[in-house]
Amino acid sequence: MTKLKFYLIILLIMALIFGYGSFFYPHSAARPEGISLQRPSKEHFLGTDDLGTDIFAQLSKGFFISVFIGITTAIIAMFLGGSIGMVSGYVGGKTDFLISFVINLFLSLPQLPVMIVVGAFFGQSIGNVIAIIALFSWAAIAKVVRAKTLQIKRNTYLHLAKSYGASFFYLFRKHLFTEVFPLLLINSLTVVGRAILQEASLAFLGLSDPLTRSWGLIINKAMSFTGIYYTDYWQWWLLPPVTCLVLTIYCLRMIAREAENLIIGAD
Amino acid sequence: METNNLTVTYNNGFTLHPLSTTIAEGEIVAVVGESGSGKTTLAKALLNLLGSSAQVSGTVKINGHNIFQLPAKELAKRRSLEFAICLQNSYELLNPLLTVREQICEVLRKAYRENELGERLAWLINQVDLDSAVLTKYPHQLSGGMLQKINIICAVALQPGLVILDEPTSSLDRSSREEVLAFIRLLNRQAKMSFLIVTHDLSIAKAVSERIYILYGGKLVEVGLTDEVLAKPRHPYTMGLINSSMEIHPFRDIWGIRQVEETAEQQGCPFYPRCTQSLPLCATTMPELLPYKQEERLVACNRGGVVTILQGRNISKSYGKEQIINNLNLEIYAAEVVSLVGKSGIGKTTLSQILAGYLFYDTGEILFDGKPADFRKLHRMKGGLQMVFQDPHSAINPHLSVQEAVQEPLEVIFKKQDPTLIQKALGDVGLPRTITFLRKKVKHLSGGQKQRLAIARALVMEPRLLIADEPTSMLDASSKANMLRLLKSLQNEHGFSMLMVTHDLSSAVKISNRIYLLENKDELREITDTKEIAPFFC
Amino acid sequence: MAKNIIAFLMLSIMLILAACSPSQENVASDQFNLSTLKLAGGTDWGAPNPYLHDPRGPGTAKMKLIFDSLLEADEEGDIAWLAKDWQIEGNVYTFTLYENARFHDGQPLTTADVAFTIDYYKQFPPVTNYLDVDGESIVERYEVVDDQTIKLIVSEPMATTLVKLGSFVILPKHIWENVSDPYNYNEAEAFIGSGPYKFGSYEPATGSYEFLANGDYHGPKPVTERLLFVPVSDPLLAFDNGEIDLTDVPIDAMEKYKNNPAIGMIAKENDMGYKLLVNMESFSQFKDVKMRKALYHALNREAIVEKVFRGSGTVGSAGYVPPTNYFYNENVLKYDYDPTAAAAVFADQKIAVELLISNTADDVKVAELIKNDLNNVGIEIQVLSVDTKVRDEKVLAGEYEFAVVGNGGWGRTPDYLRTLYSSKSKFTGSNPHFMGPLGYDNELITELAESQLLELDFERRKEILQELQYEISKEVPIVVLATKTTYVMFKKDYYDGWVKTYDYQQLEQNRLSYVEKK
Amino acid sequence: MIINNWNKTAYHTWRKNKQLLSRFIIFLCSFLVIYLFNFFVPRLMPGDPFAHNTAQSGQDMHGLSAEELLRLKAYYGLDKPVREQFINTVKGNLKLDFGQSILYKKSVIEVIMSRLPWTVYIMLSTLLISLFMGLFLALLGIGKPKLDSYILKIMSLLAEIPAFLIGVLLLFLFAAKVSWLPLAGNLTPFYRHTGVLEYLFDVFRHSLLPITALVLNMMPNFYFTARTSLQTILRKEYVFNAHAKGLAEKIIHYKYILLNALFPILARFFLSVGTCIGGTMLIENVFAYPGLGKVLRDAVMYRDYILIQGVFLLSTTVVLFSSFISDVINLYLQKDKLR
Repeated sequence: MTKLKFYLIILLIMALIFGYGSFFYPHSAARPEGISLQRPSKEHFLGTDDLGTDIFAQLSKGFFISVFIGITTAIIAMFLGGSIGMVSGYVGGKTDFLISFVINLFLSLPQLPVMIVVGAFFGQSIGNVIAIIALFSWAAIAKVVRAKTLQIKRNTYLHLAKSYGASFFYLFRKHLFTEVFPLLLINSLTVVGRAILQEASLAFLGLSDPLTRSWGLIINKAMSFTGIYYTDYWQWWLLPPVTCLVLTIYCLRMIAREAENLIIGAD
Repeated sequence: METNNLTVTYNNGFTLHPLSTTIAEGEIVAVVGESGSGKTTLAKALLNLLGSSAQVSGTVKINGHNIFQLPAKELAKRRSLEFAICLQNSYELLNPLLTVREQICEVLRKAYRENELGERLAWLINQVDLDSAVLTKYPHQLSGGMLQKINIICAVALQPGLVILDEPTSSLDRSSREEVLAFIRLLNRQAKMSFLIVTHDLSIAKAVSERIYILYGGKLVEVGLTDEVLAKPRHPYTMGLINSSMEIHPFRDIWGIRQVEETAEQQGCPFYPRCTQSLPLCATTMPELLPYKQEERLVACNRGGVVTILQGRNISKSYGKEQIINNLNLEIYAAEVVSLVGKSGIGKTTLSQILAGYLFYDTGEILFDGKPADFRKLHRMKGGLQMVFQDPHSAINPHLSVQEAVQEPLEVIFKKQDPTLIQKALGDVGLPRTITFLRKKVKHLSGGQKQRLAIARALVMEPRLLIADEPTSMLDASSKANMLRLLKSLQNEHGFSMLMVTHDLSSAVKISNRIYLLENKDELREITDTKEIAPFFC
Repeated sequence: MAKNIIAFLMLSIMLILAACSPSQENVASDQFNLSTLKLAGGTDWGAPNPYLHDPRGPGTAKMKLIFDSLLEADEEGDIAWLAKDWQIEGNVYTFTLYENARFHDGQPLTTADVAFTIDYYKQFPPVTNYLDVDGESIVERYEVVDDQTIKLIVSEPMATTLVKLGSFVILPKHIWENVSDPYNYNEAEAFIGSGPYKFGSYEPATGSYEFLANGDYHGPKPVTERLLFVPVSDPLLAFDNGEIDLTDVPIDAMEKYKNNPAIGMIAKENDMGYKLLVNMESFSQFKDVKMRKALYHALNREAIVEKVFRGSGTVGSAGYVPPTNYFYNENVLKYDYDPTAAAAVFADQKIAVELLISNTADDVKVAELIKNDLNNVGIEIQVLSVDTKVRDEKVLAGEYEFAVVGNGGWGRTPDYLRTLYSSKSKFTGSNPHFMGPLGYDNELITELAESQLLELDFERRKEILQELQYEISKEVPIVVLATKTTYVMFKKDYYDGWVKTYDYQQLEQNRLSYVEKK
Repeated sequence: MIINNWNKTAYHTWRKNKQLLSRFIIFLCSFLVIYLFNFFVPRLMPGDPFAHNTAQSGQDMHGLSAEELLRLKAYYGLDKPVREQFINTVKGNLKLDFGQSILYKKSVIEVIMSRLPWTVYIMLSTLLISLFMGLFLALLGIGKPKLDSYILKIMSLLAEIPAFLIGVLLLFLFAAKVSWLPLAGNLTPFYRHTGVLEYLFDVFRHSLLPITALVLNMMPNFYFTARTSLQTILRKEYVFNAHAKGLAEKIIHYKYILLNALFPILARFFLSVGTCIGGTMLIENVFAYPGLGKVLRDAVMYRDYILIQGVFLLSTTVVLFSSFISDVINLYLQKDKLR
């Protein structure tokens, strides 16, 4: 339990720091006031980017946007993938056939062009971004959950419970949930990381306003700055967002792993 | 094989207490015990297979090498060659992705060259009557029984000196079980292979083993020749185990050893909580495995084994000139039901009343708990001796209320009435415990109720020996069955011994552990094997 | 089990370290100054022949290394190349070729080849067809005087006619006369030209090209025996590693190279620029010039140069043509950054606009600055960033309110003023030089823009263009934001013969950079 | 007693074939839908291949006149109504003619065939090395809990680092410092290789960086699968039984532990072909490696519909086929649970 708290605390600290950054920090994340590409100083904690906008402010605003996008996408993908996977694994027969056909379809869809097409037609909003990323992530989760449900279904205790006339919801709550949930949790968490990064590429494809301050965008802008590696700008423009990103996702993954151990106990 | 105080302690607290034994070459030993008694742990520990989950100490020498000092490679080389184990059967004992042939040949290759494999393999599989088509199959395609046979073949393939079989027959049907046992006997005779067979089924031990180890709670409680131990168990647990094994007593109503909820960990004899002849001493001291009298037997019990509660030596009695019983001998051990049967009028009641101390005897000697019986004290003490008479009507004063009748002995001896004891006694015998019933006069009770009341009165004194004279003769068939069941359950529950006099052999067989037949006034013998009893039934 | 895996790994690492890289020996070649000259390649610009090369700059330049045209241009103006000299009388252009001009297979190059090429281009138009204006060839007919001289009679002489006649490349008649489908013809003969370099090899997958020096070339001697275009992951790293000899240098990395004596730098001044297009059909209030001037005042264009171009470039001239251009008119009107004046104009208008931009990095930065500036003066901006292709299509179709467009070619002769501002010529082509102001027409500007094309006299044409710029700076139909200067660096001691032309900034696409200077 | 087992196994094989058949039908239907999808998605993408990309500085263009546009469209068959285009494409594809690429002015097959070997080389070696390393690290961790948790932490950290970052980091940290390590391309340009060995070695040297980047990206999830499946196998009784039989350590490792752990890992191997395609394309662009990734990026940039169709058809078929194989392996794997 202590390990779980440890990672939660890290996330909390980050949220506090970035909370300060978004509300109390004097510089705005949108307007470029400072001199461009300034070194981190007392005034600008993490220096400024090429347009002169303060990076720490951008990171703070980005934290909430990116984490929001990442987690909502993961939750949608988790529910969608989880329920579809479980139903198809549990019900079997025709529905299973149909659903695995859809899963296969989504797994092999080429992501890039579809995103461009959707970007061109649906216009800009965070909702679209989340919808598209979730669209491509639920299938992988569904496949894993379906395989697991099939495995569980073979146990006699399920047939027994069924013979007592247990409804699907009872079975779900009592038998399926404990075994499927940790698997679902871990797979959904990988979606968080991917979603944050994909949001950036989607923003560039016109799916969301490229001037927002999500982490993915900051990283993308820093990466596309021609001289980034020859000068030492990368130390305060590229390094912080990447470390924050990797740290956040790593914490989320560890929380999932600890939660898994707690739920099913050390086997 | 030779073990010297082999001890195993698991980190979850279970311990296999120090144990030193030897298995000679060509000897078949059975290890019997309930599940959780540590018999599988013993089997694995003997071959150093316990790995990191347990701390193992002591030495085990096989063919002179202490297998705990052998380097891993050397030990691995000797496995299957000098000693082998066949683990408890499960569907996952064989590699799912290799054919049966491959998995047997794997072992054979340790000693045979490629060209000899086929012939050896053929011999092995038809020993256990398996079709050669099995060889090409994968484990998941075979039934439990067939897997079991294959596992056994793997263990005995290279005819190692010692083979440990863990529950070899558990998932086999009758005919395959016979085949396996025959195969074991064949190997034992032909190849001088010694076997250690771990089982919970006494009939297997009886069928094939020469010596038997009885294991309880990680402690070796009794060791001896199989036939002798089964006939005359010396340790309370062994007796309880044998009494409750259907294979040995096909006709008897089977009662297990009494169950007691788990008590906290204690150092003393593991069997203490369920032992019927336990002393406070047993709770603290761990009994040693000591030889039992002169017999070729070892017993680990603080009281030296099963206690003989009552011993009657050459008792004779005559009314005037007429000799009733002449020079009879009889023994009653602790926590067993003995029946005394015989034609009516042959002197059964007389003998029972003599033994119960209600009738003087001319010559002979009666010992209670090894000491000459002081009947006066025995009738007035708890843990003494009580008697239930044949005719309930005369045994209880009809004018007393139920409560007065039951508490009479307490009132007289201990000068106090203890309503809870009364309630419990009545509850035990299945009589109502309401206030109205307690006040009811005895004369209003039926014959069955009176008899139950008599028993309640006897049990209030928590006797160590209860002698019941024809307790069911006055009862109709259904209350007779209930009475017999009641007596047996009370005996099993409280752990006292009971001598039941009856002329009805069928009820005797149903509930008693041993039966004495009084053929005539000077001939009293014990009927043991079922053949004699059978004619009375079929 | 794990032990023998580790052993295997150690073995493979040893293998790598043991082998040293097969470095190319850089032996100096006796005949030419350099043995190899390496430039950044990596993109596949098509096979270097008139029918297969990619229409954009690098593709055409590679083709022109192998195929010669009649004329070429240097810093001052047009110079002789295949044609020794040329006369113009009315609509008759006479060219006399060098006698010793030869194709790579030894065949002499004569006016017969020139004639054949003109006819062949009529039948099969090449990828960049200089001879074509609005669908038909500008050469009405030609007269072959003798092997060296040929008269080309033009239907309507214009200022650009000489450059066009001088630019089309000559095909060897003896090869192409029996080629029926030039678009799929890529045998070895298809790459026989008469230029200073012969075709070496072309690897489309890696976008690498190899050109070999043409020993007996009639014109100036090639400078290097092998000219290579090699794939590069990061140009600067490759330059440091010596994999390439010339590369663009980002402004921020300039300090590192500026004071290094061995490194030479040349600027491509203001060759690439950004402009803000206003759709006056849907926003008619911007038809009023006062509103457009207010836009100029509202935008801090100096910040764009500072922050987006990292200080290397100039604020856009209201006359569109950048200051470093040969035809620039200094006294065009200037509009400085005056947000309060602009705010006064827009104060009560409550304008809300969607700004269309492409999703490249610089475009997004420019958009961000513009958004902030216009928000300050009271114009609400919603940025729509789309794929570059989508932006071009929307602008050409007029589906935009404001749009930011950036493109190259501002350093050329400003005929693009005609295709942008003349009501007759704008929107006739598909590239940004045709994206004029939508919903705005001006008689005087259109008349001036069209007349400069027909003006044959160089000086007179320059005056018209400068007057045109002045008129444009008065009317400001397009808000010119800023132009960018990029720098190119090369190893001075290895080779520093890089030259630009009066009309084209890209020195690595200029044939003269690869031949010895007179 | 033996007889009833035979029909039991017959029943199992029948049921397995039925599942196999249904998996195959899913594969076919998905392929058809993907084929349709492949045809329409590029055409739905706004922007047309003949309008030129304008933004790069220094590349001015001569505009294509209107009727030149028409001629080009006719040449590529894009002027006909969409329905007709579809029929022609289907007819063409059946004859394995995938049309002419607009960007490269060559047949799509030719473009793909020239680039495919490089992409396949990168992908296959990455998949194999990641599988090998993942398994090796999982094996290393068995039985040494401290080391195992240490490796687990590193791997989960590595799994989080985005793919493009690994590529760039490798490029700038290693390539800049280690001079003999080539930065880009698949071969030393225009170098006359004397022997085949030297050619192969040159290919190897150039592919070192891209493959390392991809392996660092793919290895974690192989490691996780290998670790879980190894740990379940180790707890199985037949491994204990093998030790009890005194079989040689080598036999136990390979024929008992590895053989049984291999199937779930193989299933994961085929499943991750899909993700690997995405990763390879990214890395090809970072290291200018001439694979299908670069082709696809340019094709999408210039809306070369025909080439996009060809490349996507190939990649989706590969992904579909590999997920089909992984299903088959999973089915085959269930043999020990069919009781």
